[in-house]
Amino acid sequence: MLIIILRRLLQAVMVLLFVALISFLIFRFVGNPVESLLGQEATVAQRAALENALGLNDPIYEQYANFVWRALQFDFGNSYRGALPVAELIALRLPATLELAITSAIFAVIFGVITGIYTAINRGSMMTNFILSTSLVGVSLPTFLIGVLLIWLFSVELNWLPSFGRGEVVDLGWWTTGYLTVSGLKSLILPSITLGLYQMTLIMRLTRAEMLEVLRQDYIRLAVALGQSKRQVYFFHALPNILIPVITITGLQLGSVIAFAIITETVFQWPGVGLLFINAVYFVDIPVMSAYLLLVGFAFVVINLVVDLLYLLIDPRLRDGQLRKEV
Amino acid sequence: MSKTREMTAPLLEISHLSVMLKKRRDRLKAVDDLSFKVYPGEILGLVGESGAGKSMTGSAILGLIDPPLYISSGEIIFDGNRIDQNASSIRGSKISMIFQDPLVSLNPLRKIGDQLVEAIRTHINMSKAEAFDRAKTLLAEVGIDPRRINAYPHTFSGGMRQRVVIALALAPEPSLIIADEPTTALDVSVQAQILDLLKRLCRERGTSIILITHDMGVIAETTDRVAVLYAGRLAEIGETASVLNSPRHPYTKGLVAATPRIDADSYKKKLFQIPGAMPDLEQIPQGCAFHPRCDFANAQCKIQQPPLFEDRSACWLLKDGSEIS
Amino acid sequence: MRRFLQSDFFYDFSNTPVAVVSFVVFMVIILAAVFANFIAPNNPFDPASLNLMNGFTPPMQANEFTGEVFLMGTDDQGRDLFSTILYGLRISLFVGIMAVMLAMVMGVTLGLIAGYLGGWLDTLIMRFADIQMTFPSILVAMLIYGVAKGVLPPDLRYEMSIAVLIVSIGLSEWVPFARTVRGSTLVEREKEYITAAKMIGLSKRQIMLLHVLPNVLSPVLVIATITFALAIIAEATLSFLGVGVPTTKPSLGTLIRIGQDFLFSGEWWILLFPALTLLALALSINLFGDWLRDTLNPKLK
Amino acid sequence: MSYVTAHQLTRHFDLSDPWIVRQITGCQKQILTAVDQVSFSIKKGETYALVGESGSGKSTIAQMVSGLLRPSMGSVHIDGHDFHDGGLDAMSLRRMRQRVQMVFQSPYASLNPRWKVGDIILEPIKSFHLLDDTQAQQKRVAELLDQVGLSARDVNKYPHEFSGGQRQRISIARALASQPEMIICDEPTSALDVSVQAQVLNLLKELQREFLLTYLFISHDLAVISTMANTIGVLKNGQLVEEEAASKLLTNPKHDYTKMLLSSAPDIGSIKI
Repeated sequence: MLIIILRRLLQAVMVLLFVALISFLIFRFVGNPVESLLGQEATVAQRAALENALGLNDPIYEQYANFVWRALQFDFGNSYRGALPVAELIALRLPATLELAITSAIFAVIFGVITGIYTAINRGSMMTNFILSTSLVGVSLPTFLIGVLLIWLFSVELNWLPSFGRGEVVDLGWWTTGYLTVSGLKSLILPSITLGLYQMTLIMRLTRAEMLEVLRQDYIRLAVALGQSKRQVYFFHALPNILIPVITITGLQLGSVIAFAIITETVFQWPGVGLLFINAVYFVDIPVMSAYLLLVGFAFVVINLVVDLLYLLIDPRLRDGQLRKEV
Repeated sequence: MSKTREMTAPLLEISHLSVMLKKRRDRLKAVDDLSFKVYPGEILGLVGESGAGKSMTGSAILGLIDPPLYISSGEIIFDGNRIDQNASSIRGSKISMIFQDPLVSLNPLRKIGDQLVEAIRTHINMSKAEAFDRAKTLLAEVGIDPRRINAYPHTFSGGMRQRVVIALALAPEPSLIIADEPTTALDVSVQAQILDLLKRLCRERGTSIILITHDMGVIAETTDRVAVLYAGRLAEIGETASVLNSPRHPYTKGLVAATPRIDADSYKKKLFQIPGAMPDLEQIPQGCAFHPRCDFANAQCKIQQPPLFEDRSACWLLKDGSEIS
Repeated sequence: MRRFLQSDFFYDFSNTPVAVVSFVVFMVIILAAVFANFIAPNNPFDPASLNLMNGFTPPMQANEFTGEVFLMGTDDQGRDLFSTILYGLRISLFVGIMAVMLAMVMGVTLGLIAGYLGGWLDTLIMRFADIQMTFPSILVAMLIYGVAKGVLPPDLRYEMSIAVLIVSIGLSEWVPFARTVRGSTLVEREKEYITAAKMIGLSKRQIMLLHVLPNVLSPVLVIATITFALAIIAEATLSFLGVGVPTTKPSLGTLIRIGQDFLFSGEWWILLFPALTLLALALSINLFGDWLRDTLNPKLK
Repeated sequence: MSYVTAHQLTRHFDLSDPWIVRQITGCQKQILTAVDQVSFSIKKGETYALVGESGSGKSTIAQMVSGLLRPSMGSVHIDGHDFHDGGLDAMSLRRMRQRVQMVFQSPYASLNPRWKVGDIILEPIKSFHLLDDTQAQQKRVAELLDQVGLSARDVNKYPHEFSGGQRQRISIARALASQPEMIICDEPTSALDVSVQAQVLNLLKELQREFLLTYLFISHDLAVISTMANTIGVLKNGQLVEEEAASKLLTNPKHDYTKMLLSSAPDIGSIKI
């Protein structure tokens, strides 16, 4: 068991280093740090001096090590625009994105898992067919379009909910939250649904597929042959077995919700890191792009690690380190 | 022995059972007008080649037939009650089942004790603690150390897992167990142990067993009576020794002769072989399904499906009480 | 052909109304895009044919200045929406098809290599895929797009924008192909016909191309269909975010972006018609892909 | 002089964790010895059978004899040559490949489902450059199909159009196409039904007589082996525990394990009247 945890940790570090490498390569070779700091009119001598000062003439692996070291201290350099430290920019906007992501992830997981199990158990019923075809419409509509349509309906036509921004937020010093005010909560509803809908359909389809797969297994057939009730079959036998894939996809979706927030934040003018990133892409603001990449990578690695550890709790075969050989 | 058996009432009686398969444009007969009885305390073998309909018959008894398969006609009577319409009341409690592959017959995420307790309490009203004790007794009975009751399935070998599956099948105290190829996935040495266990349970508990297999050797060594299926139809049924030693149906005869025997100089001889192969469901010929492969087939065989003669063999050659040679 | 009409595949198809309808809708959209120059009343990419006076004409109503009538109305610059949608479809479909081709060729090749050769090459490819998988494709596409913008000289950025878009989407979607192909390859590799091929001395390359490849392709078809829908949506999304195709040659996404600006002021048609077209396209592909997957994978029945 | 000589054949498999994980956790290397110093020899035109339960190493031996798996220790010589003898040039290696062919267990997995039967059988002929003329190739394929009891008209069909037994025949025809001297039969009938199994076993016997083929026959089924083998080797956990002429081994087994196998094998001949 210890071996497995160690192996996972090792993998996590490797992944982060790899993401850091890409992020570094973008930072170092796509952007031009000197030009961004000095502007176009600088002299050759000024440039050379700054190149030396920034360590741009050092061996590449040393620069990479430096980059990682600075990243570990949350130093991602300055934004090309406005020359603010990137870390500060991100810290300012992270709460907005995280609150949006968490709200929509909870929404997506709860509804996704419930409808997934429901549609697997009640195959062929009217309700199932309705949910399944609606979900296909959901998958076929781009996120931004859902957002626009929701705004049109609930903000413009019905005027129930705000169409942009976070509403009033409470400043807790290191964190700003919209959970504590009515307008903040109201502002969360439309963006969360927009962001969560696509994830919800994915979670639903996966839960359904897994449930159907498990229900085909011999131990389920045996349980049925032994006369066990539907309730016993679903909850005693099937549910634990779909937990692993469902947790995996949920974890992955949680991560991608953060990144998907780019679109939702643009539609709703939500002041989060996604909006920061999209502006960085417009203006080729490389330090922001590379820092954002690292941030998302870090979120994924952490989530994956938690998912892996959850596996160990659920599956006794993994605890004994056996599954690897069987597969 | 056969005389006394005829006197007692059968535990299970299947009459004119047909199972159809709905396949795109067609309706195919997977099991065709099958009738046989199972008496208390006996092991009945269902033998046949793959696709002969033997597993499907087992599933039909338990009411485990799902679309695109469906029972189109016939009756299944268990202990005096018709169960082909509603099997769920007896499913598991009076009749239980053992599947082929023990590696996938147990829920990998549940302790075997929990699975046993769940199976026991489904049919017998008792407290968790009582059920737990009973689970231990069952494990001991199938030859597993009861101290391993809290182990997970993956810590057992294939043969041991099949013992756990048998304990699960025994949990509700059934009077009939349907064992579908219970040893096919196991090594021969383990197979012999499992078959011995099944025989012992049948003898000691008086449980009837329907043993579904493709292996004539297993039939010879385990069963009291045997039913030979061909293309979804009953070819021959009778006491195992009688069927194997003096088969009355040309198919059974061929099957017995084609089965390799452990014999010091059999490598010098050629095996008897039946030409061709069993037809797919789409291509079952008119008349006797076996006639294209049969050396004795006559005009009638090609037109009319033979009934069961002398409660033994479905072959036109037996119509006049004559023997095949 | 007769054999195809009698096959189970065709039987299933013709007996599934959803599959037939979605296929027909998809074909109509494709044909409309291909023959846009014959169907469209005017060419929206030609600035000479535009009349700013026609701007904001509602559908099926005469313009108050020029008296012209447009089936789906016009946008802010007076472009006929129906024509613009047809021409926009062309761009969307072209980008989608090219991106899927790129993703497919790349994914199948890498998946086959990883699965058959195994070893460190497999580890390298699949680790990379794992890492990329953790980033949603739209983010990967944006990153590639951003990088390309940074690398390309400014005067090329505009001309290359469609190529950049194709590469961005293509590179962001190769992983599902690679994973599936690798998975099937691992299964096929252990099958005995591969051993038989080794026994007669075929090279690894021959075995991979002649024996493994034909047997791993059928799931690729399903993924390609679904990816096609994803790619079209990705293109629309990127264009909507303003990083896709230029507004002078609007794709469906660009049109929706333009439409969004006028939605709240009452010009609903500029958004609605492109959005409906996009929905019809993506939905028909997804429905067809769904059916295809169920049919090719009998286990799910 | 024996046609095949296996000398002290041994194969290890490394099941350990990666090096770095072993360093951190302090675990030892885990080596599985699948085959442990197995020696045997087969005379030309005879059948040598290896019997054993799952995990006994019989398939690993088959792979080493076929030249697809390199032995960790020991050697296999076929007609005096060794696949893994570095001195072999490409020509001799090709010639060796051609001599040894294989018939497999699964009638489903052993034929490429996307290839026509004619192409499947033609492939070895092309690969070994046995015939270059298209017409001669067609004739040869037809002849091979006829030899295994199929029709020459079947060349344009796909494997899924055949039954399990017919597919095994196609597999045998493919093996014969190389004009081999030896065929390794790896459980060739264990996926077949009894009546079809008899056909395939008989076919293998006929072909052996006709072409003086040498067989290495792998099976878990003593009854099948007893109808095929001149000599039987009994494998247990990678070791050869007993080896004897078939007639002696089946009537008078020496090793306890052989006795146990014989007594547990289900045998239709065991029925008492």
